[in-house]
Amino acid sequence: MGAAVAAVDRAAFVEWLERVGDNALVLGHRVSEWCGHSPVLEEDIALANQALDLIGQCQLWLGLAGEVEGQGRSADNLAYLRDAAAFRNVLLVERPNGDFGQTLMRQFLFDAFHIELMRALKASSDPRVAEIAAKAEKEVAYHLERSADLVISLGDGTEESRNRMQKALNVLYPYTGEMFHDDATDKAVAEAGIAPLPSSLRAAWDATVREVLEAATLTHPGETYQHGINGAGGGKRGVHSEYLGYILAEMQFLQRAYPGAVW
Amino acid sequence: MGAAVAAVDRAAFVEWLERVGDNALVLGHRVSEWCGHSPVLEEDIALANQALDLIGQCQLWLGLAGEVEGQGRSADNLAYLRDAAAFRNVLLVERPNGDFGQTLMRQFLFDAFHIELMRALKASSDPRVAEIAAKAEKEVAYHLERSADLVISLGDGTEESRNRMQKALNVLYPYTGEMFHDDATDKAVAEAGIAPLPSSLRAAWDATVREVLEAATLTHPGETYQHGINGAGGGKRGVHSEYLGYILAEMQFLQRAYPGAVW
Amino acid sequence: MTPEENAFQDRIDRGEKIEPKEWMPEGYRKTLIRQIGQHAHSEIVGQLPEGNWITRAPTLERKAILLAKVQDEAGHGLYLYSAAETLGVSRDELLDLLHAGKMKYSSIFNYPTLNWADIGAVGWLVDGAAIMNQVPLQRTSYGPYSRAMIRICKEESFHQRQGYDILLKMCLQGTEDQKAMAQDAMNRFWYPALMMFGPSDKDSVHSAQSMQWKIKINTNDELRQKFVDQTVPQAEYLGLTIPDPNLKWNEEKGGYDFSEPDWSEFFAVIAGNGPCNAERMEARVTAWEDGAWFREGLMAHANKQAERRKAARHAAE
Amino acid sequence: MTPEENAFQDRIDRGEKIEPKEWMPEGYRKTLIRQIGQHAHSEIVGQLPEGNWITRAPTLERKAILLAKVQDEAGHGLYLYSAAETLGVSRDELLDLLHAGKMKYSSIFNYPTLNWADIGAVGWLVDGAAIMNQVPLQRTSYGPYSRAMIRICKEESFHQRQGYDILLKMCLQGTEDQKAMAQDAMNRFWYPALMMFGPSDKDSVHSAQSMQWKIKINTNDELRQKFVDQTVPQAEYLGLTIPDPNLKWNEEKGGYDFSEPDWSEFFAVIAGNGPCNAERMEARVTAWEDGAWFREGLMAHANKQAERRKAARHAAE
Repeated sequence: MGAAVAAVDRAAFVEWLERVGDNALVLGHRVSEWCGHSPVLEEDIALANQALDLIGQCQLWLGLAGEVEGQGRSADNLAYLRDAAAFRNVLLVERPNGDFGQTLMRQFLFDAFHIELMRALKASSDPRVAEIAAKAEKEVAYHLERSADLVISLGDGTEESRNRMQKALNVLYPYTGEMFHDDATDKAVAEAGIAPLPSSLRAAWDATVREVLEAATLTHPGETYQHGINGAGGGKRGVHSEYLGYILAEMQFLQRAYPGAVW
Repeated sequence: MGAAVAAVDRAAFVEWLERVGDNALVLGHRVSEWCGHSPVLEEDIALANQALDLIGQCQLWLGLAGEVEGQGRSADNLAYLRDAAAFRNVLLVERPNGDFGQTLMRQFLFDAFHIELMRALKASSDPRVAEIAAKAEKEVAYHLERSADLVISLGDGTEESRNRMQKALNVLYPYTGEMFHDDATDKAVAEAGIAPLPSSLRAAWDATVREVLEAATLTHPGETYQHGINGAGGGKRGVHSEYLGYILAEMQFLQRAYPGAVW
Repeated sequence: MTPEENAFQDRIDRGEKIEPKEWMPEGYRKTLIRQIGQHAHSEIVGQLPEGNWITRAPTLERKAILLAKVQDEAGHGLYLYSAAETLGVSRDELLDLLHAGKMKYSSIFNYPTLNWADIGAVGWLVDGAAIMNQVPLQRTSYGPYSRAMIRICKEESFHQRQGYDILLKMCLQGTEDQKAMAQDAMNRFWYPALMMFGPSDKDSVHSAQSMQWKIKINTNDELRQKFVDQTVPQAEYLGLTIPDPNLKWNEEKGGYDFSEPDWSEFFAVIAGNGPCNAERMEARVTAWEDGAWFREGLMAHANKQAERRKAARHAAE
Repeated sequence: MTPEENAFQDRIDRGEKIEPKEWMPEGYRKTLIRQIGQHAHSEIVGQLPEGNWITRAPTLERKAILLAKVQDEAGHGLYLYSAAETLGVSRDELLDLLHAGKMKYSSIFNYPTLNWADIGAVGWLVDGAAIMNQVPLQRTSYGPYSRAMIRICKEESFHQRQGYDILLKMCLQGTEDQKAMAQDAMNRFWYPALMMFGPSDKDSVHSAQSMQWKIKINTNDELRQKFVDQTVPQAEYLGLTIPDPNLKWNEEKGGYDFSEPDWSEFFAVIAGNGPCNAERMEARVTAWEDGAWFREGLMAHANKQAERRKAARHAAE
C-alpha cells in the first residue's frame, strides 16, 4: 500500500473508489441498454463505444477498490456480488434511459462532471488513482465532446427536439447536486490529497453546463430542489431509487445463479 | 406413491406437473406486473386476484412435482432455483403484457384451454391431481368468465378497442397450438390416465374461442403458423423466448443472491 | 352558527351518524370529500411501492400474501371512492384532481421500497401508523365513512401482522444480511412513519373544526405518541435499533420521549420533491391515459347492449 | 450478350475490379444492391440477439468484449451501407425497404439467444459460417464490396475466436451446468448455422449468373461442406456432441457426411415465422420511428448552421 493509503482511512478510500467505479458501471449498463435500439447507426456505434469505455473504467476503479480493501475481492466480485444498498453510484446514473434525449442529457450532465473529476485526479497523491484518471480522461473528454455537441444540436434543432431536450433537462437537473455534495468520505479522501472535494468541481461544471445550454437555446432550470443530499438519502450513501434493484437483478443473474463458476 | 405413479414413468409425470405448474407461475408473474398499473381500479383488483389464484395453483402443482420427483425439492426450489431451460411453460404465457388488450387476449386464449384441462383432470387416475384440479377449476372458470366477457365487450366496443383486440388476437394466435400438441411426455401421462392428451382438448377450446370471437365481432385468424411445435423448439420442451430469462432474473433475485436464507 | 348548523352539531355531539341524503354544512361536506378522497388516492398509489416487490417476492407464499394485500388496498380504494361518491363527487372527478396534482395522497408512498424488508416495514410501520389514524375514524360522524373504516381497519390490522411477520422471520431466523436489510428498512421508514400523523396540530383551527365535527377524533400528537409507545417494544423484540438517540422511556408521562421528524423533509415531499413523487404520479397518469381506450370500449359496449335491449323490447311490444 | 456486356464479363474474367462510376449491367447492380443491402441489414439486426446478453454478461471482461463485438457489427453495417451507396441507393432507402419487410436479413438472427453459451455459439458457429461465406467475397468483382469484405473478415475472425473462447471456458473449465448450456446452444444453433449457406444451389440459374459475375464465388454446398469439416473437430475438442446421428467421416470424399437441415424450417423462418422475426422487426422499426425526432433535430440544426455560415459570409462581403 502506498503512502496515501496509510494517511487516509482505508474504508473511506474504498468507499470513494466504489463511488467512482459504480458510477461508471451503472451508467455503462444504462448506456448499453441502447445497443441495437438507437435512432441511427452512428449512435449505435457511439453508445456501444461509450459503454465499453465506462465498463473498462469501472474495471480499473473497482479493481483498485478491491486492492485497497485488501480482502481479496476482485472488480467482478464487487460488481456482481453486492446488493443495491452496497452500491455507491449517484442517483443520476441510474435514472431510466427515457427517450434518447434523456439519455443524452443524462450523459452530458454527467460527462461535464466526470471530465473535471478525471482532470483533478491526475494530480492525486495516489499514483494508481492518477494513472487510471489519465487513461480515463481521454475517453471522457471524447464523451463530453459528443454529448455537448448533441445537446446543442438538438436544443437548437426542431421545436420538438428542443422541447424534448428541455424536458430532459428539467427532469434530470434535480439529480445533479449529489455529484457536488461533500460528505465525510469525500472530506477524508480530499484531506489525503487523493481526490478533490466534489464541491470544488462545481464552478467548472456550472460554466460548461451554462455555456452548452446557451448554445442549445435551452433554459437553465435555476436553483431547483436537489435529490440525494438531504436527510439520509442519496446514492453515494447507498440509498438508491427503485430502479437499481432491477438493474442488478439483471446484471448479476449469472454470477448469482451459478456461484463460483468461471466464465 | 400412488398406483398412477407406479404405472407411469416418474420423470414424465414430473415433467408434466412442471408444465402445468410453470404455466401458472409464469402467467401469474406476467399478470402481477400490472398491479397498480391497470386501466381502472376494478381491473387492479381482478388482476391481483387472478395472479394470486395462479400462484396458489403453481404452489400445488410444483409441490406435487417435487413430491413425485422424490428428491426433496419444494415448490419454492422449483420456482426459484431452475434456470430458463428447465422451465416447461408454453410460450404463450411468457409473451409480454403489451397493451391491456394483449394481456386480456392472452388470458382468454389460455383460460379457455385451462378450464378444459382442469375439468378433464378431475377424472385423473392420480387422486392428488384430481384434487388440485377440482380446487383450481372454480378459479379458472371465473377467470374465463371474466376474460371472455372482456374480449366480447372490447371487440364489440369502439373501433379502437376492436382494432386492438383484433391485433392482439393476430399476434397471439400463433402461440396457441403448443397447448394442444401431444409429445412423448403427454402420451405417457395420458396412457397412465393421469391427464388427457392435449389434442383431445382442442375441439372444446376451439368451440369456446369461435363463440367468443363471434360475439366479439372479431375475425378468427384461421390456420396460421404455430410456434413451438416444429423442430426442437417450444416452451414445453424448455426452448423458450428471450423473455423468460428476464422474468426469472427478476423473480429469482432474492433466492439467488441469498442462498439458503429463509423468508 | 345558524339554527340548522346548531342542530347538526347537536346530532354529532349526541353521537348520531350523518347519512348521505341529510343536511350538512358545506364545510363538512368539503372537508370530508378532501379527507376521504385523499385516503382513497393513498390506497391506490399505495399499491405501487408494494407492487414493486411482487415480481421479486422471495417465496411463493410471500408472493401470494403480498398479492392479496395489494388487492385489498385496491379494494379499500373502491370502498372509499364509494363513500366519497355519497357526498356528490364521482370517482372520475376525484381521479382527475389527483392526476392534475390538485389532490394529494399520503406522502409516505413517495418513499421507495428498496429491499424485501421494506415490505415488512411498510406493513408494520406504515400500516401500523395508518391503523392508528383509522381506528378512531370508525367512530367518525359520517355514516358511510365510518362503515368503510370499520371494514378497512379489520383488513389493515391483518396486513400489519403480516408485515411484522416478514421482519420476525428476517430478524429472528435470518442471516446477518437479512438483519441488515431489516435495520436499513427501519432506518429509512421510522421518521416517514412518524410524519404520517402530520405536524403538530394543537394550534390549527382547521383541525379544531374537524374534531368538533368528529371527522378527526384525536390530535396528531396524541396519535404519534401512541404509535411510538406501541412500536418501540415491537422493535426491541425484533432486535432493531430505532434511529433516534433521544428515544427514552419517560416514566412521568407514561410514554416515550422521542425526536420530531425533520419537518422540512415532510414539506419538501408534500411539495413534490420526495424520492418518488414523479414516478408515482407518472405511473398513475400513464395507467389512466393508456387505459382510456379500454374504459371507452367497455362504455361503448354497454351502450350498444342497452340499445339492443331497448330495440328488442320495442320489437316485442 | 451485348458488346458492352461481353467487355464487362471479360474484365471480370481477367480478375479486374469494377468500380462505382464504371459501366455495369443493370442485373449486376441490382443483385449487388440486394446482396450488400441484406448483408448490411444482417449486421444491424445481428446486434439484437447478442445485445440481449450485454446487460447480463457474466463478468466485466466478457461484457466489454461483447460490447466491442456489437460495436464492430454496427461498424460493418456502416461499411456495407456505404458500399451499397456507391451503387446509387441510399442507406435510408435500404432501411425503408427493410422496415417494410421488402428486404431480408440473415435468418439466423431470428433465433433467440437463451443462455450465455449462445453468445459463444453465435461467435463460433454463426460468425464461423459467415466468415466461410465472406472470405471468398474478398475476391468479389465489385471493388467497394471487396474492400469492405477485407476489413470485415479481419474483425469477424477475431469475433469467431472470442466466441470459441467463451465455449472453451465453459466446456473445459466449467461446471456441469455450464457444459449443459454449451450443449444446449450447440443443439439449437447447429442446423440454423448450416442453413446460413442457403439451400443447395447447383440448379439455380440465379446463382450461376452471380458466380459468373464473381458476386458469388463458391456454391452453397461447397461452403457448407467446408464449414462442417472445419467445425466438427472444434466441437470434439470442446467435448460437445453435434446433434446429427448421421455425421460421419467419409474417407473417400475427404470430408464429413452430415444430415441436411430441415429446409421447411428454413423457409418458415424466411416467411416470417421464425422464433423471433416479429421481435427483431419490431425492435428495428421502433428504434427507427422513435428516433425520427432525433434525426430531424440534427438535420434542422445542420441546416441552421449552414444558413448562419452563409449569412456570415454575406455580411463579410
